[in-house]
Amino acid sequence: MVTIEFLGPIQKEKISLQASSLNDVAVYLSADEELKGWLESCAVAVNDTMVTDLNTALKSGDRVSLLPPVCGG
Amino acid sequence: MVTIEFLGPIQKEKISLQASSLNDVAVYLSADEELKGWLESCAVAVNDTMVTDLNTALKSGDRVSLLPPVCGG
Amino acid sequence: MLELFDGPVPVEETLARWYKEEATSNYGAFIPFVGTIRDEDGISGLSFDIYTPILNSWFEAWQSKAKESGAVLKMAHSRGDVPLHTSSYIAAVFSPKRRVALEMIEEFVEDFKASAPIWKYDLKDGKRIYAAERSTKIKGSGLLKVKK
Amino acid sequence: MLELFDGPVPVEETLARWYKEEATSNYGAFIPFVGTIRDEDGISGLSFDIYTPILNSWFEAWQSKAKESGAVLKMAHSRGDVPLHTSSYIAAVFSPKRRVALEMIEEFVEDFKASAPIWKYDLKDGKRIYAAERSTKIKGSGLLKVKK
Repeated sequence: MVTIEFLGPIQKEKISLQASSLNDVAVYLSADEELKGWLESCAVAVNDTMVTDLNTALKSGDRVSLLPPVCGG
Repeated sequence: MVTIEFLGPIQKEKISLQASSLNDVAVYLSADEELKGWLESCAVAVNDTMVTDLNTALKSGDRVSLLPPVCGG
Repeated sequence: MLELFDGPVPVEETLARWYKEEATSNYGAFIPFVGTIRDEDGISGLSFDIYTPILNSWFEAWQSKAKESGAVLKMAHSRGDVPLHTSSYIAAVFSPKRRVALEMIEEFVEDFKASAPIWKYDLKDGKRIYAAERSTKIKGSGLLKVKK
Repeated sequence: MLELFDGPVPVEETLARWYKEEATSNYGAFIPFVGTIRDEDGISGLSFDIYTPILNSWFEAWQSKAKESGAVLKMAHSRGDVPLHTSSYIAAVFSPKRRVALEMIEEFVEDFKASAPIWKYDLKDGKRIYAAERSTKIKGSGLLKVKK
């Protein structure tokens, strides 16, 4: 199982699911109406490291984070 | 009479002389061995306003200042 | 050094402390950037969420980059609510020479705005409203959007 | 505001005072540049001569330029001797937005170095030696050199 967590303004509890790559996560989340809009604006981290490849492999215990548009300062 | 004053590192007392333009000042100062080197590195102000024209007219009481290379901060 | 404060950053104290910390490190230039909450659009303040693990690694990457130029960076940021006319942010660079410091503070602050995992909210009419229009997508955003 | 100090600039106090002065002026960005005397080339400190009338008019011209961008500038500088690891200079910009402040602090500091009527001396072996090699000719220099 991997955990998906939603950071900042995304008002959504974390999710656990079976996934062997980020692509599986993308397919799963795209069915979620609540996340419409967020998927195209969010960056992604796996275990707190930013990733940019949808083929990134996942193993049990991995943590995937969605980071919406930022504005510090 | 106009007054010529030497700022910063130029170790020289002020001078008074008759001059109707900056050009007169240039001719006068170029005869001064002590000022060799300074004339080509100095900028010039008349009555505390920077000037860049050698034809600048001078009248009695005017104050000409020589400003050597600067390094603030 | 990255410092987080619940509420406003104590600017005078933080600047003084940082200046003292590096007083004998032989840095010729010190440039802090201080960000203060402006009174605009009828807000009573701003509020911030921070995701610390990624903020720390973002900051550490910058600190390594600074070190290559002989410089050092410091940063302080607020969490939670920050009222009007108080400050939410200080970023600072110390470096031996001024050119490195002038260039680095600009790059650091701009990358901070584009990449640091911090989310801003307007405090308005008792509500906390995500500042979506002023926010920037992090590089690589949209990865999980399934192409149709 | 242009402030001159005999000896080192009191950095912590000056930054705190400036920050307080503009606390409710609704500037979103405050960037001071602090210059500190580095231990190098065996000097025991630096020393400065300032020609105040022209420094004031140089500063006033910059202040007017800043005002056009909705910004305000402050500057503090030392006169006379300044020991190692103390500071001789603070230049600061306050502006509503960060881009103006980041660009202006850089231009202001660079023009200061090239144009402000301040002369620097190394304090070394009990002597006060004009820092000729590190100095910059003001624009228009050489006017009085008679062409042969």
